[in-house]
Amino acid sequence: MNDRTFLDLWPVVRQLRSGDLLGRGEAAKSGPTRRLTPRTATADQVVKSVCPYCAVGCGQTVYVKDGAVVQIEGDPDSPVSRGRLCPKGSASKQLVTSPNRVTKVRYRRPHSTEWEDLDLDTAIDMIADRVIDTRARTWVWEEDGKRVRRTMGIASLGGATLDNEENYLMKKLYTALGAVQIENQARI
Amino acid sequence: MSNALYGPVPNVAEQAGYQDPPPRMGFFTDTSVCIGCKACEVACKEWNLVPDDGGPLTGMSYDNTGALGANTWRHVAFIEQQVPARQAVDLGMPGIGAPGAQTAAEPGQDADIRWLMASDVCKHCTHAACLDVCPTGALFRTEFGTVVVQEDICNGCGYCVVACPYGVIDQRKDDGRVFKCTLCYDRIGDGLEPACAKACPTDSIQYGELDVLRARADARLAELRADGEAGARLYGNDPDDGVGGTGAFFLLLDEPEVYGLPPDPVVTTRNLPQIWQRTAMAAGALVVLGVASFLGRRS
Amino acid sequence: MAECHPVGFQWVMEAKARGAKIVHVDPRFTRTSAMADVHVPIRAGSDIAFLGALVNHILTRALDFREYVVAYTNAAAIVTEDFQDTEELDGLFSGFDPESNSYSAHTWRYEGAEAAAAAGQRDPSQTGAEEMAAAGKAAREGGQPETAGSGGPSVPGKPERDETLQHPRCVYQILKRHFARYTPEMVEQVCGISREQFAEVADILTTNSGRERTAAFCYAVGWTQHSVGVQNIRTAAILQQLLGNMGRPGGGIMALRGHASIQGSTDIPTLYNLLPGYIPMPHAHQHQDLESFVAADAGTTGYWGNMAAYTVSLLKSYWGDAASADNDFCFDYLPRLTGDHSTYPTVLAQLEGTCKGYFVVGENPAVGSANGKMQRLGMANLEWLVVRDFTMIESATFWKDGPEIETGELRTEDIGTEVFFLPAASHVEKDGSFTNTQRMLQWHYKAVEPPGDCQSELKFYHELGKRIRAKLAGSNDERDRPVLDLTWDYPEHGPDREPSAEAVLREINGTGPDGAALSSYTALADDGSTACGCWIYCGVFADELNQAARRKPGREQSWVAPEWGWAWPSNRRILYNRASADPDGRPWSERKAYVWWDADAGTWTGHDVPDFVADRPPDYVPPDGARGPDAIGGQDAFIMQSDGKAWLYAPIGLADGPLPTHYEPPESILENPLYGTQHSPARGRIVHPANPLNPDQSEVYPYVFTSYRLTEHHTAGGMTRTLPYLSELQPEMFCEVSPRLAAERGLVNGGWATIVTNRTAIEARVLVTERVRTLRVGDRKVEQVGLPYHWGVNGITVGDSSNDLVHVTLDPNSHIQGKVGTCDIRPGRRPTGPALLEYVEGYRRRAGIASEA
Amino acid sequence: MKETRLVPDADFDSYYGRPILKGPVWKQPDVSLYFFLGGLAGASAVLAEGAALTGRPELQRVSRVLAAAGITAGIGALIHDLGRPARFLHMLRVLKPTSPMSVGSWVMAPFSGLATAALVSDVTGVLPRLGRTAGIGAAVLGPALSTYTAALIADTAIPTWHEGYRELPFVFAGGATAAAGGLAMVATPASERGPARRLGVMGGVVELAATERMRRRLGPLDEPYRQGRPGVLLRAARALTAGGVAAAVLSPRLPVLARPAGAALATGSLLTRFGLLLAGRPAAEDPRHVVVPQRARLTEPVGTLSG
Ligand SMILES: Nc1nc2c(c(=O)[nH]1)N[C@H]1C(S)=C(S)[C@@H](COP(=O)(O)OP(=O)(O)OC[C@H]3O[C@@H](n4cnc5c(=O)[nH]c(N)nc54)[C@H](O)[C@@H]3O)O[C@H]1N2
Ligand SMILES: Nc1nc2c(c(=O)[nH]1)N[C@H]1C(S)=C(S)[C@@H](COP(=O)(O)OP(=O)(O)OC[C@H]3O[C@@H](n4cnc5c(=O)[nH]c(N)nc54)[C@H](O)[C@@H]3O)O[C@H]1N2
Ligand code: SF4
Ligand code: SF4
Ligand code: SF4
Ligand code: SF4
Ligand code: SF4
Ligand SMILES: [Mo]
Repeated sequence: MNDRTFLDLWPVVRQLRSGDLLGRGEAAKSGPTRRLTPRTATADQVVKSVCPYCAVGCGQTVYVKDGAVVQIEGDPDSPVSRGRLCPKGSASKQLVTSPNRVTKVRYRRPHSTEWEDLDLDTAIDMIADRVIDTRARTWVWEEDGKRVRRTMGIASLGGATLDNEENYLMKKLYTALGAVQIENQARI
Repeated sequence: MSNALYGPVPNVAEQAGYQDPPPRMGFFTDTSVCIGCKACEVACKEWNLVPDDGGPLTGMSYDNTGALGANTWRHVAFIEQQVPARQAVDLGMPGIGAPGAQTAAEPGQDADIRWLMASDVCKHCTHAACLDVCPTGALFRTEFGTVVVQEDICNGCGYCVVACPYGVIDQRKDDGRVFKCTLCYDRIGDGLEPACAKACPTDSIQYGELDVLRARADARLAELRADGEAGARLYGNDPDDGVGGTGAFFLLLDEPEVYGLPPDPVVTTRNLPQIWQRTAMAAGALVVLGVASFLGRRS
Repeated sequence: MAECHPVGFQWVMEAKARGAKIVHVDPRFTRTSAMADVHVPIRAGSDIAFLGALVNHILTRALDFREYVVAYTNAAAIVTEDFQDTEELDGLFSGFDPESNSYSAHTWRYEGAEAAAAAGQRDPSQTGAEEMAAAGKAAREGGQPETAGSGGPSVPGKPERDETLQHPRCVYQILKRHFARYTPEMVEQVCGISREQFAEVADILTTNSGRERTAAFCYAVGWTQHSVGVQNIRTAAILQQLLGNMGRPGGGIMALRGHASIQGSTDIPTLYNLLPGYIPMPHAHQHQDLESFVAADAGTTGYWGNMAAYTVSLLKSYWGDAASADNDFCFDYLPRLTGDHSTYPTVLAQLEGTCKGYFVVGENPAVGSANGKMQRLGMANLEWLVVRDFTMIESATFWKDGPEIETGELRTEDIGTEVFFLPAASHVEKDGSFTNTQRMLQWHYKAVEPPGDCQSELKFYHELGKRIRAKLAGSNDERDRPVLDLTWDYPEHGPDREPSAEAVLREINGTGPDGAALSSYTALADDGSTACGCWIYCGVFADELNQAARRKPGREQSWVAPEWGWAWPSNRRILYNRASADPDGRPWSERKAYVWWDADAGTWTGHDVPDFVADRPPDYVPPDGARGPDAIGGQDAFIMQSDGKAWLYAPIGLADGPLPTHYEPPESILENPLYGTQHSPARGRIVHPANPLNPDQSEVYPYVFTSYRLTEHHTAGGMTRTLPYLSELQPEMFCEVSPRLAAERGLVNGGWATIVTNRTAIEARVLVTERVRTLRVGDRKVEQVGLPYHWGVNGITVGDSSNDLVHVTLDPNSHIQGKVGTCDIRPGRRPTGPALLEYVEGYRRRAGIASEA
Repeated sequence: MKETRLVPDADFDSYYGRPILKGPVWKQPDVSLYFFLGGLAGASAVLAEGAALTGRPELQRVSRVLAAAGITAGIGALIHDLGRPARFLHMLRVLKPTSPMSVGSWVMAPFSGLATAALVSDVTGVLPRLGRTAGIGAAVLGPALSTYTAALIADTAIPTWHEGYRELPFVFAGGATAAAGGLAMVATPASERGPARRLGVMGGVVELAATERMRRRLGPLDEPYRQGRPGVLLRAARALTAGGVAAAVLSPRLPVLARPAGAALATGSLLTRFGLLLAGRPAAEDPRHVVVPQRARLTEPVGTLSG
């Protein structure tokens, strides 16, 4: 069926020419169907990853095309998961590409009823100022006559969804700042 | 090439005009190991970019997608049953309606429960009514023996919808066209596993050459029977059944209808010769009536 | 497990296919039960009674694996005469101080082990009788029991032993007496489990343990989230020790932990009481300098004996050149604890106004934490709040749409909290490693750039640190030295100048005097020549290679798959695997061979990295006075334990007793049938008007509720309620009730119900299901209400939060919240607005609880 | 061979009572209307050719109009029904004997051309020979056009439709002729009305008889035809057709009855189509219609449902 004539574009003709008299298979295929390729094959980058949901740690393969994630599926190489994913793992692409993701900084002024826009750079700067200020105001050198060298004015919550490297930097910075109420999901 | 309408077909792809087709591929869904996680539903939607069509809670156990349809190409059924205590031998007393509807009393010590879960999908019938009635050729049989709708061809005539004896294929309301499982035609063409089978954590969905799967299913059935699972049965694996056997078949632990499957579906085109014959007779009758009406008086 | 770890569950199915028997103990019949051979419905909060009865079953029938028990556990150890058990004290152990509601472990100690009172021990409860109570309280609040995350707490010296196990004060005999009242009849009374079913489980467990077979326990928060959470797991540990199931393939106790890197965030903790590698945060009353800090461990046997090296290396990696022997390696830069600074006390501090600024980074306490109202009230009282997440989670929007706004308890305009919402980068938008529940690190690569303002935590914290340091630069304030001296220069790359995650991992791994990456923590030194950010992770960057990124396909290697990722410690996949061989170093059986002594080669070998000193022969007896790893005997399989033995009885380290004991949950429908002591006496109480408890055995709140997860949703829902494909699968908050309860209360399948506690009332759709069984507990029928906890006010599917019902009462060891309570349930939707408060108040009046204000 | 057994109500399992089959997604009234109009057009083409052959110009004109307008309006309804109307021509991509809709399309396409050509020629007098040839062509295709829709619904999985496959073509043939005759009666002067009346009467009788026989055979599967809107429509249809037949029979003696009789016959035919088609949905939605007969034939393997 390779040497197609113009007439072959009309499936009825193909029906008669091929053995597919009832028009069930070969004859009924359309052009796009013939050219079908999975987007895993057309991806320009394939990246190994790990499911972001639970602690099973299933392997994921991330397919990227033109700078966007086009597919995430199980990594068959993983001895943990053997290529399989549960519904959450299978929905990871939606997690990453979801239009519900908020991608801009939002700011709520004290007592305000609305969110406002805020530049990322300004936001980080303002947060740095808040940390410095709160730390200074709440600093304690001693408690009950014992040296404690800390602030009880700043707390942090979260870590179990984050990378080890991130937790490391967080704990390192907080500890240097003298903040001790650093907690994560291990507690709840 | 038989172009048959009924009965076993040794090579469906060949019958559909393929020369030297690859082996027929399909699914063996072993519901006895399904944990109802719905990874198959999600993986299918992610791969095939199927829209979500969520509704409110159905109250049907953990099933909130209800049935196969244009936007649900894999559907996991959840059946809660009371069974006699700790005897994996009897079928039990499957119920209908909402779970818990049957008894308001506490279960007796002699009653146990079981929770059947099963992932349903298009059967990729040997005799696919949907395909045979499709007037546009949008539905076609692939070289792998599977049945696929071509989105660029379907004109939304809706004929396939009423032809399918399993109620699988359906129209997407806002789109007009029909959709169903493609058995991931694009993926399997590239040597990949279908998305649902790949995701399935417990291998409840097994993809492969149909012959191999059928043998594996026989072995699994024997194993379960030996374990006292008397209700275990295969569904769709028999080429002598009403649709010539299905490309996606199942191991069930209860009667098919309990899972929302027809117990003994027969492809409608099995009767097509008689239907055409009757239609021809009626057309003839119409001619006769026409002629007869001109016999007799002029006014 | 099928519900919450579905892909992990494939291995259970694999085992089942090979003939394993699966027993599932859960109040509800779940997807896991559906696959199990036996489902055991249990009254929530009564697991110790059930497990304790299994212990009793084994002990009374002498079904234990005696050779294993004698060699590898502390069954033979003798406990001092001072110890008094719950048998004698009606549910209390000796050493309880009713004043502080805490124990001193002093009387629990081994006979013969030094009761030395060296200052600054890791567990101060041995500092001598006078200070006992206070120290016990301090230890508990300082969260020290949790420092046992990579090995037990220290007992100095080795105990006297009676290897015949006949001595009346040996652990074995104590155990026998302690568990004697945990009978099948009692199980019926307490748990609602029939004797027949108990016998069946006992039989399955014992016949599948021994030389040829092993049994494993898998648990998660069905056990941990109780006021006796740690003791629940301890009971399982006792069973596994008695049955010889520890350190062996197919055995053990598998914690099915939560988030992608929950294990990592405990190892490299964002926790108040820990430093990386389970090194405790220093306590103001005990640890003013490095010497006092490491003293307790310096004296002990096992690997904790090298505590000084681990600590100094950590300080070096924090403060680099600034840390030197002259300045105690900057030990003083570390802030000190004075008590419990965990998350719930922090919320109290927010309510009091002492805690003013709050970073919420990848957590959603407004929905996920117990007593959501307390969380939101706390946040409403902050000066500033930073939330970093993917979507607008409830913890970021409570000031405008929280339930308290609806009821009028809070007004948006009155809330002074300044809120910054910063969008986070997802796992495919950054490099980094997760540590899964098997202690295995797996690297994930950045695939795409984060959209918009989204940033990784790595980038954000690095940047924040840089700015703070820049703003403080030039400060002469001693307070700012730790910040300014911090090593904070990480190589940056990419368009957004992202710090290199690999560089951070390399710092965590540690470097030697030559600056090269170390390959094992055994190389760490206490002289400042090595730096290491987390000693247990040392080796993850061995040979300058990111070992966590190893991805040799599983099918191309042994079933242990050691070349996939990297597991701490030392890429070991099963801990304490020395116990997979008999005392002489031979596998207990061919089937179960895992690690064994190769006498010819003079080394331990096997399928895994042996968890033992590689060349230490089985017959090695350490010389008297040996310290640290040198003190590990050839049969001391549990090398992280200071006495080398697995602990049936915990002479130290637990805040609520050396042995598990059944207490009723903090809110209970029953009087404790076992002891006069109703609740765990040491449980963590959070006293606040917003956290009132229901009275025990109240007819107004006659039902038990418990909360749990659904396969289709994740935790507080921020990662699933926002996704269409998952939302449609479980589109509404619901509760699960038995047909009998439905009839009793007129609940209709698919209809609405209101669930009421002393805290508040929530509404949910109803699933009437046989899967929730009516339990027969003694002669009464107990009904339980099941509540998934994934919903909140934002997202595609919205609904009331279960956690608004859950009271905060904590396990005294881990400070973890509970998941059970009592409630009433009624058909129909709940009142809205201020009427809800009135409705809840009505219940309070009827329950005879005076309302505050 | 056994016919369909009775459907017992007890002893039947299903999945929460949910449908097993999917009901028709065809738009209403489009498809019922098309079924009616197609049938009407086909039978009218036959009538027109008869009139032409027997020299009845008025009847010929009227019938030609009915054939051409019927099929044009029918195609309009059909296109309106399609989910993707722009792809109407895909109907002619393939020719599938296994698909009554495909066959029907291949009949309908030339038919519409022929019927229109015949009418145009008749009205304008242009190319009379070609016009006649076209008319003959239309008359040849007409019976197929009138009846293929019966095959179409019979060739589905919906038990109530499928199991009626023996009689449905006669119901449709009868209905088509009743409608063609009836409407021709209405529009044709008394002088040339005879054939139309006879056609209408015979068609009506065939329609009534075939419907009756089909429904009797269906047994419990007839339920969808009895209940709800389809039930009402079919009862009305039966009354109209029967009344129409009677009135038409009397009409030579009472000419005032002729037009109402014709209208009643046509309307009866129309309502029959509506009734039959609308019953498809409830028929598909009741799982008993699927489970009970199938289960019955499984437990008694000798019996087959469709013979
Ligand atoms: N799909 C999904 N997977 C997840 C998560 C998720 O949210 N969704 N979360 C992850 C996280 S953070 C964690 S921590 C893990 C938790 O994983 P699991 O611990 O498995 O999670 P839960 O569903 O909370 O609790 C398990 C079971 O405990 C039962 N239970 C309640 N009370 C008791 C009791 O007193 N005794 C006994 N024996 N059982 C009881 C519940 O009925 C429930 O079935 O899951 C992780 N995986
Ligand atoms: N009643 C009841 N309550 C419970 C439990 C229970 O069983 N019953 N279980 C408890 C347990 S075990 C847990 S772990 C908690 C979980 O409770 P939470 O941790 O509060 O809930 P999550 O929804 O997992 O919150 C994690 C958030 O992190 C975000 N996130 C994910 N990745 C990243 C990232 O890389 N960066 C940033 N910045 N954010 C990210 C997610 O979008 C999500 O919103 O709930 C606890 N609460
Ligand atoms: S795929 Fe499922 S089981 Fe695997 S890590 Fe992700 S959430 Fe956990
Ligand atoms: S199950 Fe239905 S849709 Fe699937 S191939 Fe068979 S007839 Fe077609
Ligand atoms: S709706 Fe589409 S696929 Fe179905 S029969 Fe019509 S054209 Fe074919
Ligand atoms: S084979 Fe592909 S299209 Fe079919 S259900 Fe599975 S994932 Fe969906
Ligand atoms: S993915 Fe597999 S186990 Fe999960 S519901 Fe689907 S078939 Fe069942
Ligand atoms: Mo968790």
